[in-house]
Amino acid sequence: MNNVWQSDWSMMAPEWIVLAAAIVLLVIDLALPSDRSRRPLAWGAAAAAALAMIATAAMIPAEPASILHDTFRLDAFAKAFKLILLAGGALALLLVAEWEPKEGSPHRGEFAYMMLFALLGAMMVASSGDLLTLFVSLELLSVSSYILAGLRKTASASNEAALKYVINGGIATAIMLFGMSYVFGLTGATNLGDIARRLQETNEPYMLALAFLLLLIGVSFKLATVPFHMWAPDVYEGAPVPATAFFAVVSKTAGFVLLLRLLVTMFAAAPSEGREPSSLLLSMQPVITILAGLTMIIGSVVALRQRSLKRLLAYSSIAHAGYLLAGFAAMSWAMIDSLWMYLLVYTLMNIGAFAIIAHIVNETGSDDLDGLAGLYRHRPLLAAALGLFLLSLAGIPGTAGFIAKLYIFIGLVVTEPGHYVLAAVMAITTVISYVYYFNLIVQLFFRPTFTAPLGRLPAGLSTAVVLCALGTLAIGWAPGLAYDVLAQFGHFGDFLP
Amino acid sequence: MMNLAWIVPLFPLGSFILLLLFGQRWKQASAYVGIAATLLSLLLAFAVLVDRLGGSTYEANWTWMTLGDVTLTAGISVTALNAWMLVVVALVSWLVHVYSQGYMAGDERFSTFYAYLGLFTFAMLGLVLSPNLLQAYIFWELVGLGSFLLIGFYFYKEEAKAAAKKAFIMTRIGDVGFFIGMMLLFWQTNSFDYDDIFRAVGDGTLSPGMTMLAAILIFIGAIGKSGQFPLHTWLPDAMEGPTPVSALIHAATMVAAGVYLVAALFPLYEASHAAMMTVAAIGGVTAIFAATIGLVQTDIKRVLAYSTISQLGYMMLALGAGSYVAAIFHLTTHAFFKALLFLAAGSVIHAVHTQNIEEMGGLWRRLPWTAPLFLIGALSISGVPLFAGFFSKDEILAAAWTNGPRLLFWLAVAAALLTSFYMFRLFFLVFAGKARRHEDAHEAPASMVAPMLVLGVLSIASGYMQTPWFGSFLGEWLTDGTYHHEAAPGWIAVIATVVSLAGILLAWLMYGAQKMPRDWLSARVPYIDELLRRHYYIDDIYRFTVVALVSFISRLLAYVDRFLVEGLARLAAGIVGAAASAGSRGQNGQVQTYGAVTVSGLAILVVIFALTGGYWL
Amino acid sequence: MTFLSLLVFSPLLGIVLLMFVRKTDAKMIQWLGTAATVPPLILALFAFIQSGRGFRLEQLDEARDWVRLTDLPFLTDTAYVIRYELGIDGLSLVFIVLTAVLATLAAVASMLVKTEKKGFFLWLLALEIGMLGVFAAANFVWFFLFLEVTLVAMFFLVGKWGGFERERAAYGYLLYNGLGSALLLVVIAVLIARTGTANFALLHEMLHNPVAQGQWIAPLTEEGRRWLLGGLLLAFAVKLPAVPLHRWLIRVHVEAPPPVVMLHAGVLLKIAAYGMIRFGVGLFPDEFRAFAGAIAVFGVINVLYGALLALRQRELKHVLAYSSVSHMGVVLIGLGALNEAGIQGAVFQSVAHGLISALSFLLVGVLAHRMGTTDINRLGGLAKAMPLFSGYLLTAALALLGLPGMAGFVGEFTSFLGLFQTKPALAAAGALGLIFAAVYSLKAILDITFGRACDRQEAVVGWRDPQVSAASLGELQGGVVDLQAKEAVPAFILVALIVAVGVYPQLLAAPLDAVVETMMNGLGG
Amino acid sequence: MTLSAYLALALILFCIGLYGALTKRNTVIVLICIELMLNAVNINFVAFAKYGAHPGVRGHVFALFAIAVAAAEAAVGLAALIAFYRSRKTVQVDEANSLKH
Repeated sequence: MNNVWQSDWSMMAPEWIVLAAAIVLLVIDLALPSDRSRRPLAWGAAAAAALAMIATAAMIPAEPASILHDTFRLDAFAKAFKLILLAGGALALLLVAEWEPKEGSPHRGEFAYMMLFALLGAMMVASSGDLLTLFVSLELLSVSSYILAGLRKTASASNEAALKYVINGGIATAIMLFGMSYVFGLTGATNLGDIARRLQETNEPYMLALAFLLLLIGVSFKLATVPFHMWAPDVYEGAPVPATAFFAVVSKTAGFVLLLRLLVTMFAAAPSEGREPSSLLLSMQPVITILAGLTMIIGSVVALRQRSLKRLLAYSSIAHAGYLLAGFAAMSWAMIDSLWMYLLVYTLMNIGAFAIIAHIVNETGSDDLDGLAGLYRHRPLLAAALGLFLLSLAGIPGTAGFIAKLYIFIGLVVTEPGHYVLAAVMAITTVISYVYYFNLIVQLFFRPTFTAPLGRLPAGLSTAVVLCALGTLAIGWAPGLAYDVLAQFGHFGDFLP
Repeated sequence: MMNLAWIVPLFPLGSFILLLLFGQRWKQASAYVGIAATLLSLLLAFAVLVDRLGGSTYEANWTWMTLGDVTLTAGISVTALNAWMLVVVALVSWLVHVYSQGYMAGDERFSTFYAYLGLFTFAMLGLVLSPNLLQAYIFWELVGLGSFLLIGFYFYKEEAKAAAKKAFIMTRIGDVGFFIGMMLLFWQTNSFDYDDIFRAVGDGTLSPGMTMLAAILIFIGAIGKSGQFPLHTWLPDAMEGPTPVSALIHAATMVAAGVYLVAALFPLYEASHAAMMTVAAIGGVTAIFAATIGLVQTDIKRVLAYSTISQLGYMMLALGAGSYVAAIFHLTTHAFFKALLFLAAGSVIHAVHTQNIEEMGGLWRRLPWTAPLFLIGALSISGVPLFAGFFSKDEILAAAWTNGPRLLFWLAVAAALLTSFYMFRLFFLVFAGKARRHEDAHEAPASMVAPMLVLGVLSIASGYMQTPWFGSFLGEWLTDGTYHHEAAPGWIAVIATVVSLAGILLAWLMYGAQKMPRDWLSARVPYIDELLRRHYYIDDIYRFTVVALVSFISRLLAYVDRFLVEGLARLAAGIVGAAASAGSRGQNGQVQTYGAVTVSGLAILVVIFALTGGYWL
Repeated sequence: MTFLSLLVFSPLLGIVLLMFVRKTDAKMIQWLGTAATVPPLILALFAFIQSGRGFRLEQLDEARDWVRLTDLPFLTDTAYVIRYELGIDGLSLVFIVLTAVLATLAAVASMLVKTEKKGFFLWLLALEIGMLGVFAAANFVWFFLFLEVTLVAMFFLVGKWGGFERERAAYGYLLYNGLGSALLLVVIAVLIARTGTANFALLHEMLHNPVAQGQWIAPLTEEGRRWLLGGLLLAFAVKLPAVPLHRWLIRVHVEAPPPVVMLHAGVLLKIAAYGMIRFGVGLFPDEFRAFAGAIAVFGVINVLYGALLALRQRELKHVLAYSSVSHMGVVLIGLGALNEAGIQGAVFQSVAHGLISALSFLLVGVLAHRMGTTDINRLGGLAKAMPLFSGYLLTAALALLGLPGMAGFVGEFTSFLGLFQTKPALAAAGALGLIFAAVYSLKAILDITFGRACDRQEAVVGWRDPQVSAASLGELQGGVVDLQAKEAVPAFILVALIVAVGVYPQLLAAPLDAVVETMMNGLGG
Repeated sequence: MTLSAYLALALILFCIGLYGALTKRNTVIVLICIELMLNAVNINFVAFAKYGAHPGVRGHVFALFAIAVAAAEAAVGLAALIAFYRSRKTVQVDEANSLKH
C-alpha cells in the first residue's frame, strides 16, 4: 500500500477546487466589510463549481483508480455523477447570487460557501469506496443542508424547515447508521469491495435483510421517496428558493448515488433466502418496486392540491424520485445509464423552473401559483421558458424530459419478465402529473394577470434559465448529445469494485 | 348511337351545374337552359331507342374503384328496358320542364327550381342506364335527393320542411334495405353486375334462402321509393312541392323507380316464389289500401297522390304475378296519364290558387283546355276502354288471374272500381256543378297547355302498344321476341270495363247529378270515414311505435352518456381528487408524524420479511 | 433527399417569420399565417401527383442519426439506435395531403378568430407540423414525438381560444389523449426494448421473420404480442374515439374555435385510424385477427350510439360532435372487417369525414360569427337571409348522411362492403345507422335553414362564444351577411373535394392499393 | 458476555431513542433521543469490533467518526432550535406546524 503522500492527489482535483473555493470564500466573507454586497462571492462559488466540472470532464478518459486505501474511487460512475452534481451545484449557486429575500440577504456569503461544502459532500459520496467516507461525506452534505434550509434566520418558515430537516435527518442518519453497523458486523470490513466479497459467504440472511431494509429506508430520506418523503414538501416550502433547488436537485442526485454505491455494490452478490438462489438485491426487487410505485402515486396525486409553487415542485420531485426509483427497481442493464440520463435532465429542468420561481418570489414575496397568472403578457420569453421546463417535467416529447423517461420505460420492460405494472403506474401518474403542470401553463398563458408586471430577470437567474432551457431543448431534439457523453462512461462497467 | 347513351344524363347535369353557377344572373332565362338540355337528352334517348330497335344491346364499363383484386365498375347498359325507360323519363321530364316555365313564372328562386329539375333528371336517367346494383343504388339515392330538394322548394313553409324531411327519411329506410340486400348479393357473388347476379342465381351459386332474403331486402328499397305500404306516408305529404314536381317525380318517374328496379332484377325475383308473393301481396294491398284513402281526400293533389300509390301497387302486383311486361306497360301509360292529371291539376291550382276541391267547381268552361285534358287522364286511369289505362290495367288483371292468388285479383278489381269512383268524384267536384268562387279563373298559358296536350295524346295512344288486337309490340320488344301473350279469359276485360263504368256512374250520381247524398256512406259508418280521413292512422302508429321507441332509446342513451359514461370518468377524477385531498391532509405539519410514517413503513417491511422469510410476493 | 423534412417542417418558416410581426397587425398575421400553410400543401400535392405518375415513394425515405441509447458490448451495432427517419407510402400520403389541404383551409377560416391572432397562428402551424410529422414518421419515437406536439398545440388552441368552458375542454382533451399516449408510450417502449429498434420496417421484419427474431434482445411471446396490440388498440381507441371513451371529443367539438375543430375532426381523429392500420394491422396482423370481431362490434356500437345521441341534440356543435363519434365507428367497422375493402373503407371514411367535418365546422364558424349562436332552437329559416350559406350547409348535411356521389358514401359503402363479407349480420345492424344519420343531419340542418325565419335579436340573446361575440355584436345592428367570397372559397374547395372523392374514389384507391395489398399479404390471405 | 447481549442492548436503546424522538414534545428531548439512537449504533460498532466475526479496530474508528458527526448534527440541531425559538417563542416540536398540507 502506498504512502499517503505518494497518492495521486490530482484525482481529487474537483474536490480540491470546491474545497479551496469554499475556504477562500469563507475567509473573504469574514474579511469583507459587512456593507459590501456578497453577490460576487456566489458568482465565485458558481465559477468554482463550473471549474470543478471542467476538471471532472477532463478526467473522463482516465482509467478507473483509487487512492487512500480505496476509500476514494475515481471510476466512471464517480465522474459521471459528479458532472451532474457539479452542474446542479453551479446552477443553484447562480440562484444564490440573485437571492433577494424581503428581509435582505446578509448571509449570502454563507449561503455560497455552505452550498459548496454541501456540494463537496455530495461529490465525495459519489467517489467513496468505503462505508466510513461514505457516511462522513453524506453527513457533510446533510449538515450543510440543514444550515442552508435555515439560512433565513429571521423567517419563521425557514427556521421551521431547518428544524424539521434536522430532526428527520437525524432519525434517517440513525437508521442508516444502524443498518451500516449490521453490515459491518457481518463482514468486519468497511471497504465496499471487501464487504461485497465477504457478504457472499455470510449465512445470516435475516440480519442481512434487516440491514438492507434499514439502509434502504435511511437512503430514502435523501431520495424523498416513500416512506421517508413527508419532510420534503415542508422543508422545500420553508427553505430559501436556491436551497430548495439545491435539495431537489443535488441532494436527490446524491441520494441516488448513495443508493447505487451502497446497495448495489454491497448487496448485488449477497445471498438471499429466495425461492431460487439469487442475490439479496434481486430478492428485494418487489419491495423497491412497491416503494417506487407508491412514491410515484403519492407524489403526483398529492401535488394536485398544492397552491404553493415550491410545495408543488416538492411533490413533483417526489414523483420524479419515484420514476427514478422505478428505473432502479427494474435492475436492467440500463439501470445506471437511465438514472444518469434522467438525473441530468431532471437537474436542468428543475433548476430552470426554480430559477424562474426564485424570480417570482424575489419580486412578489409569495410563491402562490397565482403569481404566474398572465406572466405571458409582460414576459413572454420568461413564460415560454417556464412552459418549456414544465413540459419537460411532464415528459412531453421535444423536451429532454421525454427522452429520459423513455429510457426509464425501456429499462422497465427490457427485463424478463418486464415490470409492466410499474410501467403502467408510471404512465398513469405521468398523465396525472399533466394536470398540475398544465395547470401552471394555464396560469402562465391563459389567465389574465392580477399583479404588477415582474421586473427583468437578473443576470444570474437569466444565465441559469438560458443554460437550462438550451439544455432541455438540445437534449429533447438531439438526445445524441447527452447519450454520446453517456457512452464515454462505458456503461459503468468498472462500477463494482 | 347506343355508345353515346352515356351522354344522355349529362345534358341535365350540365344544366344543373350551369344554373347553380349562373342561375341568379340568368333569372327567367334559366328555363331555356333546362328545356334545351332535356330536349337534347330526349332526342338522344330517341336515337338510342331507335338504335336498340335493331336488337343489339350495349354495355360499357369503366373502373370506379379497385379494392384489392375486386374492381368495381361504373358504366352504362342499354337493354330494351333501359332504352324504353330512358325515353319515358326524358320525355316526361322535358314536358315538365316546358310546363314549369309557365307554372313557376315569377318565383324568385326560378333558376334554382330548374337547377334542381336538372339534377333530378340527371339522376333518373342515370338510374335507368345503370348496369349494376351499386350504380343503381347511387342514382337511386340521388333521385331521392332531387325529390327532397324539390319537395322542400318552398323552404319557408314549415309543412314543406317537414314533408321534405319525411320523404328523405322514409325512403332512406327503404334504401337501407336495398343497401343490405345489395351487400348480401355482393358477399355471395362478388359482383354488383346484374348479369353476374343473374348468372349466380341461374347456376345455383346463390342459395334459395339468400336469393329470397336479398330479393325481399331490395324490394324494401322499392317499397320506400315507390310509396308502397307501409312506407307510403311520405308520398302524400310530398305534395307540398310545386305541382310540376309532383307530376315528374311523384307520379311519372321516381316513384316508378321501385317498379323499374324490381323489373330490372326480375330474374332474381323469379327465382324465389316467396319474394314474388311478397311483391304481389304488397302491391295488391297497397292498391286497394291507397284507393280507399283516396276516396275521402279533399286536396286535389293528395287524391292524385293516393291514386299514384294505388297504381304503383298495381304495377307491383303485376310484377309479383310474374308479368314483367304488364308492369312496364302500366308504368308507361301511368307515367303519361298521371303526369297529365298532375299537370292539369297544376293548371287548375294555377287558376284558382287553392288545392281544396271543396272550394272548386264549375271550372269546365273557364278552363277549356285543361278540363277535357283532365277528363282524358281520368278516363285513362279509370280503365275506360280505348284509353291507354284500360289496356295496361287489363293486362295486369289478366296476369293476376292467371298467376296470382285469387284474392289479389279481386282486390285489384275492387281497387279499379274505387279508382274510377274517386277520379270522377274529383272530376265532378272540380269541373262540374256551379262555379263556387274564382270568377276570375282563366286558362293557363300555352307553355303549360302544350305539354298537357302531348300527354293527353299519349294517354290514349300509348295503350295501343300492347293490345289484344294489334299485337304486343312492347312485350315482344321487352322480352326480345320471346313474349307470348297468355290468353286471359275474355271476361276479365268485361269485368274491368264494368267496374270502371260503375265507379264513374256512382261518382256521377253522388257528385255530378247529386242524385245520391254525399254522406251516404259516412253517415252510416262514420268510423270508416274517420279511419280513411286519418289515413288508417298509419302516421300515428309510427309516431307511437317506431318514433317513440327510437326517441326512448335515444333518451336512455343520453342519460347513459351523461351519467354513466361521464359519471365513470368523473368518478375516476373524483377518486384521484379525494386521494389528493386525503394525502394533502395527511401532511399535517408534524415532523414526528413524518418520522412515525417512516418507522411504520420500515416496521411493515421488516414484519413482512420476517413472516415470509424472504419469499416476497 | 430532404423532401419530407422540408414538407413536415416548412410551416416552421411561418412560425419564425410570425415571431417578427407585431401582435396588433392582424391583417399581416392572417396573411402570413395562411401563406405559411401553402408550402406543405404544394409539396404534398406534388408528391401526390408524382406518385400517381408512377414515382416510387420509397425514394423519399430519409434517415439521419439521432441517438444511440446504448452501445453495450453484447448488443449488435444497430440495436437501440433511434434514427430520425421519415418515409411515406400511399397510406401516409393520402393523410398528408388531407392534412395539408385542411390546414390551409383552416388557416383561411381563422380569419374569424379575432383575439391574439399571433399566438393562434403560431400554435396552428405547430399543430400542422405535428400532424404532418405523425404521418411522415417512419419511426415509432418520431411518430410519438409528433403526436405529442399535436397534443400540446391542441391544448393551447382549445384552452386559450375556445368557448366559455374552454379550459375544461382542454383538460378533457389533454387527459384522455394523454392516457392514450401514455399507453402508447408503454407499447413503444416494449417494442424498442425487446427488438432494439423503433423503425417501422425493421420492426415489421423483426416481428415476422423468424431469422430476425433470433436478434431480439428479449423474447416477445405470443401472449405478449396480443397484449401489445391490445394496448395499441386501446390507446388509439381513446383518440378515435370509441364509445365509451368519447366524452372529451364532445367538449372539444363544442368549445374549440371552429378552425381548430376543422383540423381536429378533420385530421387528428384520423391519426387513430392511421395508427390502427399502420401498427395494428401492419405490425400485428395475426394477432389483429383475434381482435377484429370486437373491433367490429365496437364500430357498430359507435355508429348507433353516436347517431342515436345526435338525434337528441339541439346544439349544432353537439350534433356534429356525436356524428363524429358515429362516423368514426364506420372506421372501426372497416378495420373490424379486416379485408381489403374494409381497410380501404376505413381510410376512405377517414378522409371523407375529414373533409366533411372540416366543411361543417367552417360553416359553423360562420354561423356563430353571424348569428352569435349555434343553438338550433334559436335559429330557423336562414335560407332566406343567407341562401348561399344555407346551400353549403345543406350540402354538408347531405355529405354527412352519406349521400352517394359524395365522399361520405364511399367511406361508408366500402367499410360496410368489407364487413358484409365477414360478419353480415353485424353489418346489417350497423347499416341502421344510415337511417339515423339521415334523421339527425336533416333535422338539425333543416331546422336551421328551412322553416320560419328566426328573430335575429332572439337568436343573439343566447350567444355564448366570447371569441365571436365581440365582433358580431357590432355587426348585429345591420342585416345578416351571407357567405362572403373569402369564406365561400374554402367551402367550395371542400365541396369540390368531397364530390371528387365521391364520384371518383379511384383517386384515393390508387395510392392505397399497394399498401393495403402488402398488409393483406401479412394477414395471409 | 456474548455479542447478542450487546446487540440486544443496542437495539433496545435504539428503540427507546426512536420512541422518544417520535413522541416527546420538547425539541431538546427529541434531539437527545436522536443522540440516543446514534449511541446505540456506536454500541453496535464497538461490540462488533470486539466480538464480531472479524474483530479489529475499524469498528472503533467508525464509532469515533459517528460520535463526531453526531456532535455536529446536535450542534446544528440546537442552532436551528434556537432560531426557531427566537421567531416562535416555543421549543415544542408539535408547534412547528405552520408548513403543512
